[in-house]
Amino acid sequence: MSPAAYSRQELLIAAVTRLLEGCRHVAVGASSPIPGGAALLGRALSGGAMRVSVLGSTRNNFFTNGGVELFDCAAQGRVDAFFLSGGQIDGQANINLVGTGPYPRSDVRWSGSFGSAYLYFLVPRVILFREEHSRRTLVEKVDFISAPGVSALNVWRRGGPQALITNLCLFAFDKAKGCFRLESVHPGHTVEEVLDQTGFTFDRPGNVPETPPPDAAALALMRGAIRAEIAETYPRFAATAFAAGETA
Amino acid sequence: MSPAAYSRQELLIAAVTRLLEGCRHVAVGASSPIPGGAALLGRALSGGAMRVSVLGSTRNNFFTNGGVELFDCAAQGRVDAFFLSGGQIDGQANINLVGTGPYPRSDVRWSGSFGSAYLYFLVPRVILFREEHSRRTLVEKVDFISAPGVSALNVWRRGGPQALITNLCLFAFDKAKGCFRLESVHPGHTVEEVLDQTGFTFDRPGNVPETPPPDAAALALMRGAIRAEIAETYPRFAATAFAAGETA
Amino acid sequence: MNDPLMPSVAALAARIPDGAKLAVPADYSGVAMAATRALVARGARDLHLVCVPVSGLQADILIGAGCVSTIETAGITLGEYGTGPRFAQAVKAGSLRLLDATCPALHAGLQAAEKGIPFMVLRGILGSDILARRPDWLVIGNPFAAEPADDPIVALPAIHPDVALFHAPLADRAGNVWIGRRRELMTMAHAATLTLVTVEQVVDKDLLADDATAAGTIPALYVSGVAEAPAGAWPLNLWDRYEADGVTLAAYVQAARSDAGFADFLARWLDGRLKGGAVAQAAE
Amino acid sequence: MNDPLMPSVAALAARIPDGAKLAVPADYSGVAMAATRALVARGARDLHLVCVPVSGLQADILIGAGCVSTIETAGITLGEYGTGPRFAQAVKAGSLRLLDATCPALHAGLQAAEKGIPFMVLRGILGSDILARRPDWLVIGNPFAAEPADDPIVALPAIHPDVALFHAPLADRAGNVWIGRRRELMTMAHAATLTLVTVEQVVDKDLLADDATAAGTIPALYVSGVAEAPAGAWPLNLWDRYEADGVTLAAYVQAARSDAGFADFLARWLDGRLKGGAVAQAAE
Repeated sequence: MSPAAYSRQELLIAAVTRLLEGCRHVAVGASSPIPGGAALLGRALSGGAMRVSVLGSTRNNFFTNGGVELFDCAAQGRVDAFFLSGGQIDGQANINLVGTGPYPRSDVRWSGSFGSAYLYFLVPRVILFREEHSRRTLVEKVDFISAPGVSALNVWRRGGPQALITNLCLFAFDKAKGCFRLESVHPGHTVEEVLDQTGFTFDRPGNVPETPPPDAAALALMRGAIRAEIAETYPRFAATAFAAGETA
Repeated sequence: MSPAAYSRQELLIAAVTRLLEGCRHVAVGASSPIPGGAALLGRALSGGAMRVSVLGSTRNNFFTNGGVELFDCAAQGRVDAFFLSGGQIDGQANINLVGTGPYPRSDVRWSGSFGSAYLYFLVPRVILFREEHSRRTLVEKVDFISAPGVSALNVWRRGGPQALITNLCLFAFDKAKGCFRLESVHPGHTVEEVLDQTGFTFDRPGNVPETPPPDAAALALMRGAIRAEIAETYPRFAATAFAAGETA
Repeated sequence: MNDPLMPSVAALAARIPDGAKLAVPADYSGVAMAATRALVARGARDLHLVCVPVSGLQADILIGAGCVSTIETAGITLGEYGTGPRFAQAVKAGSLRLLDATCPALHAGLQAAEKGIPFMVLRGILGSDILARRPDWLVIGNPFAAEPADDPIVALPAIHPDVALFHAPLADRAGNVWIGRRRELMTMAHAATLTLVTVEQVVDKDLLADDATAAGTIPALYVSGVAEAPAGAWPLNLWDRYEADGVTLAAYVQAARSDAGFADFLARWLDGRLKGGAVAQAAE
Repeated sequence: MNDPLMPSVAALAARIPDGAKLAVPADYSGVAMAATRALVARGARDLHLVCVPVSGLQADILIGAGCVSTIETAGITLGEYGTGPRFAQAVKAGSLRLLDATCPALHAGLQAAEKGIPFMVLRGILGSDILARRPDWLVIGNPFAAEPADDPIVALPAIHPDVALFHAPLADRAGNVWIGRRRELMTMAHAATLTLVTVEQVVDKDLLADDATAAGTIPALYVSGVAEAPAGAWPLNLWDRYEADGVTLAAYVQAARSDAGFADFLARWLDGRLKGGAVAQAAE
């Protein structure tokens, strides 16, 4: 398979899917087509053993107790993985969904923290997902902590950041050290590029591997069933994200 | 109208109905045909302005949030009156629904406290209803306080006992003094009989009035619409409690 | 849930281990009596029964059969027949650990578990001997009062049942269970580790696909097992689906007044000699 | 409720006083946009908007029109169009009191009001700047921990809205409102003093009479007023009943980037020049 045989989105979906292995229930928030695609792919690869809730979907959302149910469900320990993003993400995995500059009169105001301050503590595997990889998004210290990456030892915390995936690379989060470690760099990009574009310091091995490309089975699923499923919630994404037909 | 023109149950229903005047919402618990009849009569007399929930009824129970809703509804201040009873009731309006003798190995064990320990605090007008009027039921001090009649000043309490009605008489409860006052004695009974059969001390005026009998309008309603409605939940009661046909 | 349709009610009941904290609904709310029979038949022991918020026939039989060591309830009532006779007998004998409660406290404890929080507060209850006898319930100062110490409020710990067991009209083949407006069954399922359900009927349609049925449906995510048990609440009623079997209930109350009478009733119930009316016939 | 069928949406909206604490649902959950138009038209002022748990178009328009002084929310989002432009502008101008929250905290605050308790605790949130900026939220020691001081937990005060306002598909003539699985609308109605609802249609049947519809119905006890407003959520969607009007939403986002553009949009919306697709036509 040539490097051009899959799209950027397909690479990211495949990489995220690997992070979900073994999950019984993955929930995906609003405006998250790539995480949503990854969850649906994970479900397909699991033979249906993995449940997926896609918020904003009717078909893939089985909640019947209103808006509180996702949060209660997570608190019950019934959500194994969730995705968060941030206008800013810093080296301690703090995320900022509120805005830049001094609070409350933010220079740039974003939508708000949504459920992040809660789910970050309750869901065992939280995957940070931010396509734009720049010193603007990956900062040394966020201007506002919507949800903290690490907590004091006496703070009850079941979950937290597991990984951060961007257009350039995949970081794993080391909870004990409280910092990111570069796990792999996506094909076509370099460690130097990552260093150049990242505003926080991070650990890295001497030899950083390349993010594995999606295999043929994953590509076939993505371009078939997954594309059709994801079109329900993200029709525009479904129409453009997949490299049509080139499954092998 | 002769004294025999109405049944004992009709007298009690009419007396309880008078205690419900002005209520927007009256809830009635399980196994309470006379309170249930009184609430339904109150609704009829109010021209429908009074809402009535009869637990155990399908037609007169509009709750849709499960067993917790009655309690939440009361906590929201949406239940104006409720009925409680007791295997024992004492002079401070403490009620005992648990049993006689030492707890936990009660000599006689009753069903249990149900919602009494809660609703007694939350519902403004709680009407104690106990047909048997004897030194066995109306005692100086209950063996187990399922729900206390009075509370310390710093205890949050919106509601509490308003009255106690028995086969012999009607007591009002004086919250400031924390004791009952004899309000009226039912036709055919005497103050001496009440004194003789009551295990607790109570206040009484020099001249104790007679409990007014049901008027013709109330009797007509009871023997018509109310009997039919109450038959849904208490068919046996509906068949025997009303003095058929003698409406004037 | 890999296999929502268990081969039998007995296999479903077998998933309730001895010693389990078992949550069951009130007699009016959908009681899994067929599964209860299986529990008694297998000789379940040491159950901690959590009644949501009261029980009746089910608890009384389980107590009489020696399956229960602890009961947490706001009441045990057989309706117009009064207190459960086996319950009263066990209380008098001191053979049962009693956790007397009040209805909203049981709901609040389950809701706390549903929300994954350690406790929930409730007004009222103060000054009751229920509270005095529950060292596991605390009185705290309301932190939002001007003087917290001067505004005492009861804090109820979360109730985490190992198993919730109930009976409902319908489930679908994915394991979604329709409970209509009996919302406490949903809270139980959210709060419990394992939720086992018997149903009148398993249907082919997807209960979540239609907004109308979805509103009253527990998603399969919370359901660990479903067994088909027609007339599975007999001799109790299933909401307004079928009436309680008054003849059998009256016979029970009469029999359960004595050890011998209860033993005889139990034997006849277990071996199938005891049969109800039309509804119970349908179950055969 | 004496007169559930108000003569007009405007009369319904007139029952929301200036200064009210007004609870509204998320854009996906049934937003009373027709009633919002009436609120703006009458020049409502000083509203304290409680978003359950987020808002979008409705909040942004109310803010832009100067109706809002305080906003309590976990987010203001127009979906793929991002943050509400008028919200962001007001934040920058400092003209809005911000009570930034997180979704489950808003739900918990309403549930506390529903239960009539002063507060509810939640895990998480600790160490967030949301908490740092909410002096009305407290951190207490978990009284059930071995060392309460060593197990901090966030306590959220009850949120008591003066008014809950939303849009639903159906109500009946008694004032019962069908909300299907959008259960947060029921919590809002339980928590609020006044609940005002617009519906697509008022139907003649009793929504509580049938177990199927009853499961998803708010009883009239909690409903203070109902007005019929076909396409009343336009240009937002009503669940899967009708789609959002993407053309109008895109036009809004474009216009609302500037004061003048917003004023022009508002004028056209208020005087009825702005019309949507088929759904909005049906509303005329």
